[in-house]
Amino acid sequence: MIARQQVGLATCTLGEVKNRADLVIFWGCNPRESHQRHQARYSASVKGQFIPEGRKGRRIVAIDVRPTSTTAAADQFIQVEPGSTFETATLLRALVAGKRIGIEEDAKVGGVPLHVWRELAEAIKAADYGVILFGLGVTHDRGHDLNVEELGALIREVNDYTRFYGLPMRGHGNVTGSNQVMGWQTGYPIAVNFNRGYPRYNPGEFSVLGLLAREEVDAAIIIATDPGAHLPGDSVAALQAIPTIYLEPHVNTTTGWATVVIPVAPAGVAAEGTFYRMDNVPLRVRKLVDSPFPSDEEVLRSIKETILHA
Amino acid sequence: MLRVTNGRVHDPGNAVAGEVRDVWLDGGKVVAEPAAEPADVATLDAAGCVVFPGGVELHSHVAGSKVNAGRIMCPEDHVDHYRCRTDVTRAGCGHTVPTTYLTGYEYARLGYTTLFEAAVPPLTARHAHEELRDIPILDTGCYTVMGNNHLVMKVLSDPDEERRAARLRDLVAWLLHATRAYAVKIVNPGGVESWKWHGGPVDLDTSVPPYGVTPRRILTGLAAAADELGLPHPVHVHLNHLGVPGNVAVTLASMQALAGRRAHFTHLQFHSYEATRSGSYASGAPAVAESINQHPEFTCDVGQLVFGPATTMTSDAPMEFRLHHLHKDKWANSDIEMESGAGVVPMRYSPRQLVNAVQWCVGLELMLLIRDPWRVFLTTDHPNAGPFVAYPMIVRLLMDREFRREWLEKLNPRVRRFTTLHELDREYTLDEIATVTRAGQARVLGLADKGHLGVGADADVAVYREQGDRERMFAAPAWVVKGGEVVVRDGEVVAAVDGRPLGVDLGDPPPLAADLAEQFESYSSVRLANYAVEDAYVPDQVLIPCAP
Amino acid sequence: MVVHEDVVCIHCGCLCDDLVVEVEDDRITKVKKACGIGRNKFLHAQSDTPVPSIAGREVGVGEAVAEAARLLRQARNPLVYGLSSTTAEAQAEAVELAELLGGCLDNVSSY
Amino acid sequence: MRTVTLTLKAEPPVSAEAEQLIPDVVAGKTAEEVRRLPLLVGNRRETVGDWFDVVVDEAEAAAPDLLLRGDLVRFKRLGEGMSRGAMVVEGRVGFHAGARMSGGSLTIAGDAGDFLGAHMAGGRIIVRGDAGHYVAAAYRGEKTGMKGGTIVVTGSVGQMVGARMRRGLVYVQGDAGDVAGYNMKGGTVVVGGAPAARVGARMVRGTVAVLGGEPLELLPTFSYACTYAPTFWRVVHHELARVGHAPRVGPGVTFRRYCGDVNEGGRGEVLAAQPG
Repeated sequence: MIARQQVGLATCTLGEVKNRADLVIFWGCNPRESHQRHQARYSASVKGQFIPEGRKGRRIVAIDVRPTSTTAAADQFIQVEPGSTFETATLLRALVAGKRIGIEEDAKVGGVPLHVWRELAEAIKAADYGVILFGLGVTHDRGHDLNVEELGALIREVNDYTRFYGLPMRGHGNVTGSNQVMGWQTGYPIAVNFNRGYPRYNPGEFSVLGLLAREEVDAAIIIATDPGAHLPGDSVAALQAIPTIYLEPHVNTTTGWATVVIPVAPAGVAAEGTFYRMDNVPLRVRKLVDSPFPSDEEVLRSIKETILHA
Repeated sequence: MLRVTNGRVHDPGNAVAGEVRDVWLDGGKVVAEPAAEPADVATLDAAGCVVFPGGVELHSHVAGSKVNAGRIMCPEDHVDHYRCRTDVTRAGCGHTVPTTYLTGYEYARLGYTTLFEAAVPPLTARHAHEELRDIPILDTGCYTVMGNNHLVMKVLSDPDEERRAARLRDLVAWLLHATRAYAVKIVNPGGVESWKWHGGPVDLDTSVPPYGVTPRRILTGLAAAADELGLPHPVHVHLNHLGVPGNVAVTLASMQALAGRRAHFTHLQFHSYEATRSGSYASGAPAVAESINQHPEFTCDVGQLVFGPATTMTSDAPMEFRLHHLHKDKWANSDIEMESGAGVVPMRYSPRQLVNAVQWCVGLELMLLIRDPWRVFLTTDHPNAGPFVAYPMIVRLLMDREFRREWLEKLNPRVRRFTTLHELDREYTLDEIATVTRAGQARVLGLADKGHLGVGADADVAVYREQGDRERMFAAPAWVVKGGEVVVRDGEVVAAVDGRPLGVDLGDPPPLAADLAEQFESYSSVRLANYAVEDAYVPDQVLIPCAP
Repeated sequence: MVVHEDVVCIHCGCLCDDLVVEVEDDRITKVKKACGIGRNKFLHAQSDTPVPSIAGREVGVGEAVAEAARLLRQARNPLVYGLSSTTAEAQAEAVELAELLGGCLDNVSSY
Repeated sequence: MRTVTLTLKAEPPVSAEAEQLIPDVVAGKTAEEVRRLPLLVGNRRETVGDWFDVVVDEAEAAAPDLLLRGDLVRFKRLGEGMSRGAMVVEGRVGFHAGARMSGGSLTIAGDAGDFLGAHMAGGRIIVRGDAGHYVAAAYRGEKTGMKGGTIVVTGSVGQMVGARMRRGLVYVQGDAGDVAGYNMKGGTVVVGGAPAARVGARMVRGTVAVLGGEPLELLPTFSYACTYAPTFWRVVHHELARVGHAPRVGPGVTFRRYCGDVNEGGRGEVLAAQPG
């Protein structure tokens, strides 16, 4: 998210991956575990309009710090050292553009011999339509958003030779939607502060980890996310020290300690609305059954109205 | 009931040119003057003011995936441009890409009450409607991009002319209905698909993979389909080679190809460049204006350049990639499967830059050389050529040739060699301004109830205090009335009513043809059943009738 | 029994939209085509429901909402956070709530 | 010489924004006027007097125009945008201290938070302690960070010191975190100790001088160029000596020079001081 504010991101929808991608690089992600139908629907075995052979029509490369079922199923597995995403992407940029580099031919980058990266750079340029699908192994590696910024720069520069795109492997249901909605209503996808009555933005300053670490907030309302599963322990401890309101359809560790627990109808099961896919394609999720409880939308509106009329 | 009294009314649609008369509003409509003074009447005393119909914006980028990509990509655009929450308004920020709420307030504060988002790919149409719903005050609609759509190109590849036309008509109706859109948009026909194949820019007769159809066939086919369906608005065309010196050739050739059909050519400024011998920019405005003058079936909007920051965003992905190479700054791109693409690149236009100075002149030349104000409209292709908040300044440029001269002095002096603006003396009248900012747009959009103040028109009115400085005059209306309610007073939003979504009444269009449905199910990443936008996204959509 | 076709899965960012979900007596009984995690998500969607509570004391939803409003209004810098598994419509409400409160707003993609 | 002295009464429960507390604003004001200045504490509009004891008195010539006392770690934007005068904080400060500053001097006797001197255009900041991430950096989305002035941090700094800076001088006497000099367009960052990984990443122009010696964790897009004793270092040394923080490495020292980042044109340099 932050990275695209510096270099932007060249991307495409998943159907383009399916129909056109002849080179797919899974970088720091393991869709076979975390996004189980991704490869079959969009990115590997699926038959596309211009990749009629499906899996055989694509070259699949996996870059990761450890072997996984995704790396095992790839045509090539490049096992890198943790903390080397930035170096690797930097090197690939130079190799793709044919720039002079400052290391010897027998050197390793990210624990991988230079010639392997040279071959990958050539494969990237030779592809007709390549994509990098990147996951937490990139965004949570040393460097965080700078890794994405550097990958973004690589992707951009490869477009001087061929079509080449990057897609983040976004996790939970509608996290993409939260970026979109915040984007059109506040101008910023994350980390917004309204203390002055208008939106201000500064990740690190106004994002959840920093706010909790510095004890800058004195109450919290958490919606449709389990902080126990997402946040580090000291952040959870900081939440436990302040009044915390929790909207959640299921019992979990957080419902055990939150100051106020409000059960809600699960979205896409007992409440309808819009979800955004990882490639920003919006789809309508449905109400299949009734719930005894209101939806998140209804609860939030009630809270808002209670405050407005107080 | 509301009475706007004592104002000089400029209602070109009803041939009212500055006469002092009352305008009566009731039930969201303009009504005839009641026989007896009604008991419950509120009065706006517009003495010393001009009374216009509410403004109509027919080409702007305000909602949807690429606009939001622009917002998210450019926090630096928002930092110094913000509005706090008030009792009646939401907070917001952004200059060239404001948030949805701020977009609505800022348009309303200029006297606009109707707004169209100009380019929506079907796959992300829900997103566009979600944002349009969050644009307050204005009635809104959007256009569906079709010029690189696989189903469209597949149908057009049919050698049987009659079958091709019939199938395309059905497909266009189905796509418009599925996306709940208002009009057919064509963006760089064939050029976006070509880019996905590493192809270069396409000319009118370039065969575009994978279906081998030409931009000519895409243009003429879709224009005919729009005509035959009787859509209220004709095809809305962004031509090939946007922004490239020498593109006047493809512009004129495309007009030739469409001659005899209704067509709207958008942001024509970007398509009216001659090439100098060194390959740089010179004005092609006289030739393009002449072509528009000769073809009463054509309309256009100008896409006037505004000096300062802009954010370019279009479905014309290859054009954005080219722009990105000018500065090597941020670039966002999104190829959209089977349909389209999108690109976003931030820009800054400078009067000292010869190219920008030429572009600035070309826009004004078009506005001044096209004789019929009913067929040329004021736009900035917001935010591509600049933000819409510059409209009052552009109005002054059109109405005040001294002001134009002052500005010409500030430009790169070499611009005189490449443009004719300094030779043009025409000054727009208030009536002509009312035409190029609302009446003409409403007419070409087929919105019978918009852009005029006759009985039965929507009660959308903008009242401006007469001032010699037309920029100040149009920057802060005394009142803006939307649907009979005062929403702006002295340039500030005082009530944020909800606008209504606008669509076209296609009845129940035939389902997607079996072969196209099969193609869709095979190659789209979503099921056909989940493709069409549901009613929930366009609550109480106002459907404008078609006249096939 | 009602069979819902082409249902959009809510589990991960893939939003697979070809699920078949069978519902009997307002209970989801069968989920086809989903991955293992997605299927579980639907099958367990209606179980393990928490009760509305304030400081561990069971209350009605209305009372919980009132207490939530009171706590948030009192705060000098309340945080609105999460939003990963809910609808855009709910997310929009959360944005307005943060704006109204003059607090902070963040989602799970900031780290 | 008049000095406005503010002494913190109690730490606010959430962070406060104190961009009003600069010599430009308080100069010439009475104590009562200073007390009435607005202070945003979380979402509440309060006043300086709610949180500080305010004294305005005549002081010796060397005294600052504005003196703040107490642990101000919860106060953001101290010294932001100041253009003149001398401001001293006796204690820690929060984020954005001295950001967008264009003149005068800001002295912090304590640690500083992130974005110290971000977008700074002129003047001088001395921190007797550590500073956080993004010292002298650009805010999100912006192309250019610090454009002028001098920043000295006697302790260590976090990541991204000097990120996207164009002109000016930053001297960190201790160590620097990852990506020091990130995407610099010009100016100088001096690291007295050792920088962590990726020093100079995406540098376009400018200099990162490392006094703590090698080895450096350089990116593959940096190449060794030469070993030399640059005159430029004499100028930097002289300037740092002038503000009372002469580096222990002398003005005539030799450096190994590495050029990069070749992905951005390769006109930046990372210098590593040689022992002896």
